[in-house]
Amino acid sequence: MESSNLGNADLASCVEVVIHAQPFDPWMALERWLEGAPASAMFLGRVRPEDHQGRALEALELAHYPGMCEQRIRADAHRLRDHHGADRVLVLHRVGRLPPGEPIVLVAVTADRRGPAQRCCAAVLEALKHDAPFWKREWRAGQGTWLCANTPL
Amino acid sequence: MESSNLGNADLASCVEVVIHAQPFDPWMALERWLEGAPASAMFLGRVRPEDHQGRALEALELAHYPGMCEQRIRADAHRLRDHHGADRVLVLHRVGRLPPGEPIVLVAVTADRRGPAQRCCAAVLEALKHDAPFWKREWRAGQGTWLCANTPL
Amino acid sequence: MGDNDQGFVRVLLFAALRDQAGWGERRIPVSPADTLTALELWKTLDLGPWSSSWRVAINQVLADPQSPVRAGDELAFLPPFTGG
Amino acid sequence: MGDNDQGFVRVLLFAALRDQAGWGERRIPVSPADTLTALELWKTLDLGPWSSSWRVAINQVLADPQSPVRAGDELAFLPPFTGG
Repeated sequence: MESSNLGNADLASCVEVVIHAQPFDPWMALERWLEGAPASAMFLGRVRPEDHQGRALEALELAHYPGMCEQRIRADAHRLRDHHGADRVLVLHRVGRLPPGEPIVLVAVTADRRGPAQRCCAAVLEALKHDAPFWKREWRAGQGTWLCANTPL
Repeated sequence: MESSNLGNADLASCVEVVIHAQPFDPWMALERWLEGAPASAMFLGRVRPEDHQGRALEALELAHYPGMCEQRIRADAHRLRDHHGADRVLVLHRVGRLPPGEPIVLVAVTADRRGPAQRCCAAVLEALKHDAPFWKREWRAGQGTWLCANTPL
Repeated sequence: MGDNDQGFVRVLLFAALRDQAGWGERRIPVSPADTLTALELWKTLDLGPWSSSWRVAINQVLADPQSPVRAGDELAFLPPFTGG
Repeated sequence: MGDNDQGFVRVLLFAALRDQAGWGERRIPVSPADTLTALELWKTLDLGPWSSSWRVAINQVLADPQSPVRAGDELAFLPPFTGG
């Protein structure tokens, strides 16, 4: 279930959410998606080189609840887009086993002004962290440990 | 003075500020500059299709005070980087005559956590708008009008 | 839910819960007359004590652990989310 | 500042101020004994009344319009900034 085909683009709409089982190129995605919006705020999160105890990390594994996960992100993105008066919202999120430095999450928000773009981008990222059924497992020396809580803001 | 060679990269340092007299590619710049930072917040501003009165815009002209402008941005970026606990700051800013949709400003900030990256990115953008000697002139039907104030946040 | 799901609740476990149980998905038979809550169904699975930090989704929507589940439902037990 | 700037203040105008004046850069002779402020120098340029929304930079650092300028200085008159 976790490694099925996960693409779920919603190109025509103002909200696009895709869960990738393979690496994505954030710059190609942004170039394709952003068009000429006056204001675009973006956030890119990557795998840290260290685990939560500061030791060298081998890989980070990301699991999700397919279907529910995309639905929750899409609903949050629509709600936050309306709330902040933004224009379009893009969310790309990886699942699977990722080496350090690999992109995990990309959030991009366009708007007519910098304030709505920045505020909506930050809010979508928080919603992702707290409301979407994703789980991280740190791998080190062949041993996996599920994380119990998110990194602090 | 306004169209001289303006490149002023500071590659080895934690702050890079470049004023471009020609178009820049934000995605190439980000790909080259960002490396594998855990958290990267970015903002891209482009020329609006309309002037401040909502009429179709022909072009936006950006002038600056060479030397002072780069110095001010660099000083602000260093101060805000320290204040927010961010890692590296990139600022690219266009001068010259720009058609609608063309990138004007790119700010990117890396950090170990999303909070410092996002807060520092927003603060550098505000500093740019209020403290750096740039001036915008809207062109329409062959007539140029200098703007008196910035767009609201 | 297809015809095959009639008479069953489809139970999903994720992440640490899945590892701990040794399985990720099961079909649990329930009779149409049953008025079982999610938490009561958890107890029948023999997976140890319930933690208040976990959450329950019924048909992919977050629900109170005391919500009733019915034949044909998809019931998921979810450890704290750690995405983004 | 080079030897050529001795005895002169280099005055720069930008944006709307430049267009209004019809020039962007001038060397204004000042004697070493002069104790002229930026605002007093503005008045000698015959560019109309000073606006409180404008700013002054001396040697590329923002300064009070009442700050003294000296031979060898670069003095810039700046309309409100509108970058970013």
